[in-house]
Amino acid sequence: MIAVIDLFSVLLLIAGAVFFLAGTLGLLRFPDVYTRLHALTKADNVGLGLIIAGLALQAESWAVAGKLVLIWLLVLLAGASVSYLVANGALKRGIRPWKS
Amino acid sequence: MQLLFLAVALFLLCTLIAGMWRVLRGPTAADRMLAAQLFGTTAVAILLLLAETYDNPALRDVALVFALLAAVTAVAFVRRAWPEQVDDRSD
Amino acid sequence: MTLLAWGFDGLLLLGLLGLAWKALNSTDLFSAIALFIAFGLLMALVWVRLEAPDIALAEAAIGAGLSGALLLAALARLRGMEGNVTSNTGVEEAPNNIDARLVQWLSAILLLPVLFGLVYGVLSLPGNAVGLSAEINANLAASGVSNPVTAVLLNFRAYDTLLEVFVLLLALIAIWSMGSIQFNRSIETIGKTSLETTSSVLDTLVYLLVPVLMMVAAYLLWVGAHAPGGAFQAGSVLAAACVLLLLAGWPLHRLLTAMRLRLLAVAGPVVFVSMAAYSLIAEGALLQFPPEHAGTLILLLETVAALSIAVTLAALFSGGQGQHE
Amino acid sequence: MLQAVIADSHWAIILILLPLAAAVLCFLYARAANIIGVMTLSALVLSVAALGWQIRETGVYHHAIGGWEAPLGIGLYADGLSLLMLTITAVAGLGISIYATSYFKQQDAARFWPLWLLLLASLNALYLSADIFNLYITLELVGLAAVALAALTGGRDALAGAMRYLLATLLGSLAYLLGVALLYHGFGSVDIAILATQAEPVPVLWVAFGLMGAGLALKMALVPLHFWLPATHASAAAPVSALLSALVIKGAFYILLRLWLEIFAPHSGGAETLLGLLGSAAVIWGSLQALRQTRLKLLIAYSTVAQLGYLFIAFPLSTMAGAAVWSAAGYLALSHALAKAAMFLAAGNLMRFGGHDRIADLDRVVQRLPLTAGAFALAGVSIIGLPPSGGFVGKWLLLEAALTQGRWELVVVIILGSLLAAAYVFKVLGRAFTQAPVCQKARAVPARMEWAALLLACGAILLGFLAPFILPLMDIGDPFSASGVQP
Amino acid sequence: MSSFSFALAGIGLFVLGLHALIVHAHLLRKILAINIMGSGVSLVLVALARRGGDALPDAVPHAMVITGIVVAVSATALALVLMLKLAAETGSATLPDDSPE
Repeated sequence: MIAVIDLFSVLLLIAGAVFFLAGTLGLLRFPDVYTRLHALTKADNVGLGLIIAGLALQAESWAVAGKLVLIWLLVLLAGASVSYLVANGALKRGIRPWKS
Repeated sequence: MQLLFLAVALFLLCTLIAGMWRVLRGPTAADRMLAAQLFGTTAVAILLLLAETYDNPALRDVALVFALLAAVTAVAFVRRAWPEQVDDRSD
Repeated sequence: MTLLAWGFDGLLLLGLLGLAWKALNSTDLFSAIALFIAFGLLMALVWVRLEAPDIALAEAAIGAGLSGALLLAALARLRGMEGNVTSNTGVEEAPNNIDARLVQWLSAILLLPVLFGLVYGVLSLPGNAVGLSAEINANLAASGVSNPVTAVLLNFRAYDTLLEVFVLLLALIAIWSMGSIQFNRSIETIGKTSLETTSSVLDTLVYLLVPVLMMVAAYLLWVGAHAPGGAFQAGSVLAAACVLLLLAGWPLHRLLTAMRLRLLAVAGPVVFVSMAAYSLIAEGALLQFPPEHAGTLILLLETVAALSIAVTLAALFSGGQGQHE
Repeated sequence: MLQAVIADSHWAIILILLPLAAAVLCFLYARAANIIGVMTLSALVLSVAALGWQIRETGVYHHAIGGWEAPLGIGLYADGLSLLMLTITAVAGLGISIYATSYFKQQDAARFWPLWLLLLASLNALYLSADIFNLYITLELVGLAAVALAALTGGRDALAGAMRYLLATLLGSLAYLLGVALLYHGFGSVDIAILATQAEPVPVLWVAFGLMGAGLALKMALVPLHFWLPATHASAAAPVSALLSALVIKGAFYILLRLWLEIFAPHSGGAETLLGLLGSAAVIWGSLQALRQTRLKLLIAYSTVAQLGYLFIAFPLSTMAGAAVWSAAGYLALSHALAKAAMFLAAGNLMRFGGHDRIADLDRVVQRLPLTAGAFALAGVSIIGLPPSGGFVGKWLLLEAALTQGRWELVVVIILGSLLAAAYVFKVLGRAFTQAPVCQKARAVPARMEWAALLLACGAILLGFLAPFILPLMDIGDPFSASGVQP
Repeated sequence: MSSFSFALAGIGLFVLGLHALIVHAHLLRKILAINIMGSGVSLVLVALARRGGDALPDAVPHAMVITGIVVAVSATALALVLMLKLAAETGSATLPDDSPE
């Protein structure tokens, strides 16, 4: 029974790492601010969520798991609002979205 | 299990350093300021993994403060230090 | 396991030195500050690797958070003086004229022996550390707290912290004594009116984030007794909340009249000095806490100090406002 | 009964806590700043006297803060040397404060007093601390307060000078802190007494000494690193220039002297000759530059750089005749503080009256302010080192030690320094005897400002007569031979 | 061994900051250099405490570094305001190099 939880944790962690990789590749490869912003906040947040889920399984008490989820919610909130602010500011400052 | 945590932490650190390249090259100021956002998520993940690896609950508090402060720095950028005119237009 | 840890440290140090080099030698000012903020956050990771979570908290809150906000605000004000600031915004000319090149080479040559001397001095130290950890653990029980760093900061070397709190107060007095910077009024408006109206997203972020920041600050203050945390970290997180409110356009400096702001800023130092004087009379030694209720005294001291630190750091951020004239 | 009260109350702690509390009071109630300030200063002069009496009776004052003994806690320590420096700060500080009460308008006074009282508290804390990390924090407090005071006038030169001074003092503090880090990790403690017993000649000791020496030399503007001092001291307000020259740079010198005597002297390995060389260069270079100046306050600022050099000439002489040479240096520091404060205050009076400090057109001004001219002359006598001034006693003891040890190059430097000092003092005083039309737009100088400058100058002269009382006071707890240097 | 590598990195930061402090004219860069030097010194202070395996963690350097960080932020705030006042007065955020002869 214990091994199954460990197995799940391993899978979640690996998946989280993959999403982080996707986020960073997006950050490096995408052509303009908006797409990079999208890649960064979306991919990384999901990646973080998966890793936190993996860690929560390992957590020894519910309090710790609760704190992990709180951290994730905070990062989501911050990520969402900051990406809107940056995108809004970029549009106002005349950074045109990329066209192929 | 500890080995996996540390391995993923090392991997995330590599993505972090790679992300730094965008901060260096980023044509517009907004790209440079993504660093704070990048750190907000990746560093928080690294800290939580290290907290589990070294069984040190204090690191979770550090991760919590990280997440909050990354947002404050980003808002400081948006509200104050964003240069008026664009340095050079992205294509 | 150790190979991975060794790899982690190596990459961390490489990233740290690389960031520092780029932050100091980047072409334009804005990327220098962005890189410096990244450097501060990476520095917090280094403190985590060196098993110093207290410092990681302080570095994350003060080093990267508040310093970053201070630098960004300063750069904005510098650009606000657009008209007459010569070496201003955009890409500042890389120092490529002759004498700048000469200065660079000269200082590099001069600093090499300094570097080798320092490296030689550090490497000549014996292999195992000779520290005070034994004495600290021996007296930890009598200090009233179980977190050794808080015990050192607020009991064994409380005198350092007393002077420390006065350094912050001195910085505030010094900045207010230089008078408000004439143009900072115009800068505040640029942030709010010309480009963005007070956007509702920012307001919701502030409404949600500020209470969490305040709760985290109270938590850090309470947890400081037995785990990493304490007055400075709690004060700086509280200051981050005030800075966020200032950034969102809340007229904090009008809410707090000059005198109320001064009283808050002075509360920490005053409580510290009066407790020091009282302990001198009652216990016979400066800043001596009776072991049985040292814990509560330290918590009281930390609470008031955190409040003063928060107000002072926030006032340092807004710079120049809040005096009587 | 009075003796009992004086004997066992903690005067040292009052010297630290009182100005801190007064600074907070001035910060809150700016209107009463002048009264609070002068009352605090007079109380401090009395406390220093009581402390002097206490350590003369009961020997060195030691206090373990928080009840924690040395390696863990911080110790306060007051012996003859710290008593000397505390006296300098209190006496010169009182004179400058009386001057400041009528120099500053209400608005500037509200800014001056909290900063000056915090500076005073940090100087007292610096002279009483026995812990090198604690000294770092007091150094930082002194540096930041001095920078804020230097930037008080807000003019273009004052701000540039204050910025240059801030960068220099921060760099100095960081170098000093790195030295503290190396000493702590090399020898396991930050307490000076423990370091004195643990220190042995290993590379980390020399690297730490190099770092701390360079940091402190930068903070006290020893010649190669003096670039920031003249502009800052000249462009600051008159009482602030007096504070900076007379008191602030002596704090850094005190720390270097304390570390040298306690930790570094037995393993110095020839460092004192380097310090002596730098001191001689400071004397010659500072005096020559002072001679070249066309503005009075710049002349006095360069004279500070020169007179500081004299204190460093004591290093090479100390190997043979330890205690005598160090008390000579201490005496020089005391009389220089009073004389230099008087000079800057006199310069402030001249600027207040004539509106400028160009030496060439001072002639119309000097005749109209006899008290100020007298103050400048008396201060000049002490700076040059003519008998019967305090400066003469200090320089004579140094000269005597140099002669007995046959160090002719140092003898030449001491005498040349005095001659050059005479040249630049008479360059200014010469104006008093040339006829010139009366300057029209003169602003009256309050009597209190003139008397404050004159009293300080007379103090510098009076020191010459008080030598037999003050010199033994300096040797309480024999700070100068603690490091095994035979007197 | 890792504690010495961190200490050497601290020394590297110190010298890097010193070089930048000397070379760059813009005051904001000088203030950044001072901050990076401060981080370097703090790194040396804590890293050397962990020599010889993980003995009991020594809390004194940690307390010193926390105090150092607070001093650094106060000094930075003062330096920034002084720089802005100087820039408002002289129009350029660099030190006027003409010493007032």
